Amino acid sequence: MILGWLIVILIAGGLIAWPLARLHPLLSRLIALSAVTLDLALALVLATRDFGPGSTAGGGWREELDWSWIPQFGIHFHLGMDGLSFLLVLLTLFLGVVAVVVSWTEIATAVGFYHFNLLLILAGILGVLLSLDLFLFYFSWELMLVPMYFLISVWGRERRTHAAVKFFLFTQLSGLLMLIALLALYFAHHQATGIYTFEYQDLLGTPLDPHRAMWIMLGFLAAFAVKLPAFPFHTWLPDACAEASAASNLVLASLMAATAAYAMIRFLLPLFPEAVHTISPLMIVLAVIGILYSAILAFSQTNLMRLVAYASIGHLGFVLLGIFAGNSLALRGTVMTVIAHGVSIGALFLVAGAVEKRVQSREIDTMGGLWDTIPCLSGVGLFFALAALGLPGLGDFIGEFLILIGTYQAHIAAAAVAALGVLAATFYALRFVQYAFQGTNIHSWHLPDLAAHEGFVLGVLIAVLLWLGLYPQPVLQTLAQAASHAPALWR
Amino acid sequence: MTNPMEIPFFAAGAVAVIATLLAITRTIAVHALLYLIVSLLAVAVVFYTMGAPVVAALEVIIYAGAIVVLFVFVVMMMNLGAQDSETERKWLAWRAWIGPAVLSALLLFEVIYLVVRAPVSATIGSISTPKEIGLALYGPYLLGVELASMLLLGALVGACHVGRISRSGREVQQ
Amino acid sequence: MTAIPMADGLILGGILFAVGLAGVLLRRNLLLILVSIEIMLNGAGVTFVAAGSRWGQADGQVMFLFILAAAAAEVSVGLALLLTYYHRRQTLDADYVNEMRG
Amino acid sequence: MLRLLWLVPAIPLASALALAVLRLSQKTVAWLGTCSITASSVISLLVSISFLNAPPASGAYTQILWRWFDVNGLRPEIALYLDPLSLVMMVVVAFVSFLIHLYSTEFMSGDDGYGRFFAYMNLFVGCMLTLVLANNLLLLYLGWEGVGLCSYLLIGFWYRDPANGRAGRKAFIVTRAGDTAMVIGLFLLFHDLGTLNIQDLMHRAVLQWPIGSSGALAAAFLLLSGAVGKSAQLPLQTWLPDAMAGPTPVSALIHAATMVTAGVYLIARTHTLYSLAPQAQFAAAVIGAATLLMAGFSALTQHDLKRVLAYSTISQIGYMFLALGVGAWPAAIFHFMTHAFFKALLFLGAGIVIESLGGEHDIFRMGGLRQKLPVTFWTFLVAGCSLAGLPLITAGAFSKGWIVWGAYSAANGSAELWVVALAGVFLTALYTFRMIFLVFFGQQNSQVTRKPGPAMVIPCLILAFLSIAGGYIRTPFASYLSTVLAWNPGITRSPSFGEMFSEAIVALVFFLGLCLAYVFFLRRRDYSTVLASSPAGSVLHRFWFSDWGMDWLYDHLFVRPVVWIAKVGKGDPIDGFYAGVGRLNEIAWRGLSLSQSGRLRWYAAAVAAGTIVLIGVVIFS
Repeated sequence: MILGWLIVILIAGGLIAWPLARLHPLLSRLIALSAVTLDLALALVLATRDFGPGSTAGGGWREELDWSWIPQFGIHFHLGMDGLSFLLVLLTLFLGVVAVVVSWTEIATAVGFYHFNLLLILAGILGVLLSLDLFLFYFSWELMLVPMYFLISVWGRERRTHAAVKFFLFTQLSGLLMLIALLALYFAHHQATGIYTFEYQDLLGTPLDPHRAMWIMLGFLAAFAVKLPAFPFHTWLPDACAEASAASNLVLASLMAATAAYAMIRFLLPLFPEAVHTISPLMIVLAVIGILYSAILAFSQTNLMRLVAYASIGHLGFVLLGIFAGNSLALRGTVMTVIAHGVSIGALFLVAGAVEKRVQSREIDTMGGLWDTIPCLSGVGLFFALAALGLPGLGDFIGEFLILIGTYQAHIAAAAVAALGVLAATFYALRFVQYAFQGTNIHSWHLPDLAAHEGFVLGVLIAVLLWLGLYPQPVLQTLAQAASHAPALWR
Repeated sequence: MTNPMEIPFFAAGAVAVIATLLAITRTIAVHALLYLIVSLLAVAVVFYTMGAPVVAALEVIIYAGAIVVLFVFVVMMMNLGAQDSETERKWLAWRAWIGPAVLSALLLFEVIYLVVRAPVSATIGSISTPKEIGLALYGPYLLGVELASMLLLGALVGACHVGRISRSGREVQQ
Repeated sequence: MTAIPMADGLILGGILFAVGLAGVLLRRNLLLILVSIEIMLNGAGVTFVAAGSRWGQADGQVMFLFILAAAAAEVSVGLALLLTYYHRRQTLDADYVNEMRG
Repeated sequence: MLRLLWLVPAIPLASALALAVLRLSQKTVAWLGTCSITASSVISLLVSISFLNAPPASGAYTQILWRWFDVNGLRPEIALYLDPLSLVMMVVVAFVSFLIHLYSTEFMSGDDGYGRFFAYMNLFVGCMLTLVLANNLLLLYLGWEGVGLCSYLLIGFWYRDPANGRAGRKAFIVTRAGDTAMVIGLFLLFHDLGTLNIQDLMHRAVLQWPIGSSGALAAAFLLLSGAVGKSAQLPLQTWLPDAMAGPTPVSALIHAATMVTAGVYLIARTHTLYSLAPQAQFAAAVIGAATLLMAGFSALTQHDLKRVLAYSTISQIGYMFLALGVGAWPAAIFHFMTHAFFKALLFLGAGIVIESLGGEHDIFRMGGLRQKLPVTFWTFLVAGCSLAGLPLITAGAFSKGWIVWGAYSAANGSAELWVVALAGVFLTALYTFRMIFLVFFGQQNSQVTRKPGPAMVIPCLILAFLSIAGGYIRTPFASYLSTVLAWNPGITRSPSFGEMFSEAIVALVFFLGLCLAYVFFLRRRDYSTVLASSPAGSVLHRFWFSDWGMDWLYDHLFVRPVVWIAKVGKGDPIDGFYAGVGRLNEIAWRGLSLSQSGRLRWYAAAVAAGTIVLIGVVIFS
């Protein structure tokens, strides 16, 4: 039941926040903030109840909710939570709070509609993370799409329409491929058993001949790879990030990627193990190319948001590598990377946004020497750049290390080349620091340093990254609980 | 030539075709309308010869009567003069004929080919009484009648609406 | 009692339709385009009546009645539009109307 | 007492955090920054004493702080491991750090990044101690990357000059290139041996890998790459001379005494692995020998005082690698210790010289500073003699003589390596005294504007004492270290001469170098100019001056292609495909919109034509 509440609170909060902005924008912000915070509190309650030290390490869904929705087609409103989805739900709500707080000063127009969209996206993400019914999953997947389109196209910069349409076309087209694949699976299951159902657990065992399984898997993979985004379907992300506001970039790059990675782990790997095994060499090659490619492109970007976007694609290349490495160490590293990437890349977007707010530009050549005038923000920027380049002791390192060490077990060459990607990350991370913060203050900027709410949010993000880097065991422990649903994956 | 209706049919048909051809080639609108009336009347005769007296009557009353009168009214309202017929003449240059003629000829060829290819020896001429028509209209075709009435109502409202805007538009122009 | 070959009736309808079509394509005067459309409808009507008469059924004539209704509606709205257009532009040139160009 | 071990790295780390977060006055910063290191070095001394008095039964003490993570058999801990080797490293690192921090309180005074400087420095010390004390390779890697980071931050400390930033990035990226190989080595070790705990690894390696097996070789070579990068050995040495862009205490601490010797420590720590991979060990010896010569020649041609010292550092670490490579393990660690003393002192002295001349780096514009800066002169001279190896007195002579002897007599030693080591001694004496003569003798060329205060002089004096006295503990040092790191004598060969003979030759070569330096750089300066301007001489001079053209090579081989690719790829070539799809759609759209002419009769004709075609299809098909 509490799972239902998680989603309902967000949607209700959005619906209330929208009209209230007419009275006063602050009301809208407060409602949105309290809705997300309440959700986060609920999730933390779950943490102590289901995943705390007292809880048993046994399997099963820790929370479950199953209502009949459209029984004629075998569609249920079926939510369930295990360790994997719990971690990502927590990440989503945490970053959701961050996004609302950061928007406090950044968003000044159409405040109510903004928060409505933001909360609706969060609800969609929770839906994706919790669905155990593939129709509900698809529904939530598409639910994220339209509000995101608005976030880009209404609150974006100059070329926002182009970016928003590009985003929409990529994700919508790939989503349609997934719909076709989903229906194919649905009918294949009916053919085999005579039952029409979208139920995850039932579809798991659907017998498919290899050829058909491959095509269906490719349909799902298309949607997930575009949303992740994986090389070579990544080009919408830099364009979108270059135009959208920092908070939407946080949602776009950190959380949408999390849903895609989650969907691959939850659905793609268990549903089509053979097909995934067949295609994994190709995906590993793509992942490795993507890691190096995006690192080099990030190095050449002059737009701060684009630079971070390419950095994000690089990290997601590691995620892809971990998913298809076919090794449980790598898979755990993947989840770790998804979380740490969400925090560190999200924070880099926030830093870029904070810089942009001060110098009124995203172009790197308008900056330089900012350390003279905004040392705190610069130091924070340095910290997150270091996290992005995989410095040991911070969250990203643990994830990438686990992925690489896991990949090494099966694909030595891939691990070695991908390790070069960690080196390549140094190029752009240091360039980011150099050109934005160091050097001479040629523009003679005199700017206000971090405001209290910015400092607080970024400080919390720093603490989280340090915690993930120095004591990731609780996360990995919680993840271990997910093992029971697809034991072959996590062994 | 045993059939008494065959001669009137062909005669009326010929008249209809010739009148129609003349109607579409006139440069003066009123002349065109006059030929159109001739054509319609000839078609009415054709209907009669085919054993459809009711339809023939309606053709005369509604087509040649009501509709063409509408046209005439409009032509009157527009005050077309010699200048207009001059431009019409220019528009009807020989080059303008080619495309329509070819297309129509092709269409006609196809129609005739279709009709001739299947040697139908059947003939026509069975008379349908008004009663039969009425029974059909208010029996199986009731829905169609209702739809037609809706269509006419819609046309009425639409014509009124468009006409009103035209008046206000003219007022604005003045 | 009467026996006109079926084919002749159909051909007559066809001729009328084709001539009407030629008119539609040929004329630039909107009024005469409307006239030509009436001719085409007539051609269709002839065909219907001929077919209905062939089978001795009333249906062909019923169809003609519907055509009649459609023609009446079309003419009334068409002429109203034509008048509006004429008042706006002071011309009936169909080629002058290209506001729907893509 | 041993239980306090965790405080040794923890105190500097905590104070780094405090310095980074809090806004403090310069005085507080100096107190906090120095006291933390003082506390850390005092605790390290206490821990050492208790360790020496009552060594644990196993010969090592492990303190597990917490389990880092635990997945599928990969269970690294945050744990410290104290044995004689790490004890030596810890004490030297902590103590030298303390002296240099003390020096920095005065050296950096007035700089507007004072707090930042001490935060970075403390962070460095914390990371270095973590590196040294780590009980598993992953934690060691954490410290390893942490010191690399601090090196980057401190080289680019004066961030307003982009050149400093460039030097910092170069250092970080070049060392990280080595680290990448090292991390792959970690993957390999975990994959083959199933753990990352260093001691377990060594046990399992011995059990699992026969000598010369491919696994051991690959692992040893990969770790060696990491060590080569960090310790600025051939072919990754190019970053260290540029790293001199940082403040001088940084050069003293990071780029002379501690961080750059991390590679030596790594190899010593995993020496078991290298004895399983003799080829890799021999490669280390060759790399060391080649580096010590190349860097020695380069040092001979530099104008910048700090660059001379940088090349000298590379060269001396080359000695340590040579010692590691031939199996003279304790000699390498001993040389690390003496080198930490005298090289730190040389840098501190250089810092005083440069500061007192108002930022002048060029040794040819110095001269005659003997009278103006007497204390600095004497301490610098002591350190220089120690570096060059003045026999019998200085610590450097003891350690270097030991290595030279090892190059001949230890397991992998040979007469060739011995000759190379001797040539190195000659070069070292030559460039050291060239520097000393040019800076402190001759006429005075520039004005002394600032005299060093006590906080700068006292560390110099202490280090000068250690540069002399450090050498006399060689025998107890060797016997103490032998429990974990024993000299690996050549078994098969019987040496044709003894250790005393080797030491005598070293002394002879030293004096030869000294005399030549005296002739060329003090007595008859014109000889050296003539030599340098002769055709062959000028080519060699330019070649050596530019570090044997390695920078040029790397620039053309790696940097430019990558930058070029990045520039070409900026617009994302993959996006070109999607843009092409979009363009195609646009063309189609334009084509179709042409048909939408807005002409009524055109549409009618199209409908008619369509009808005709359709009917035609139906009829004629």
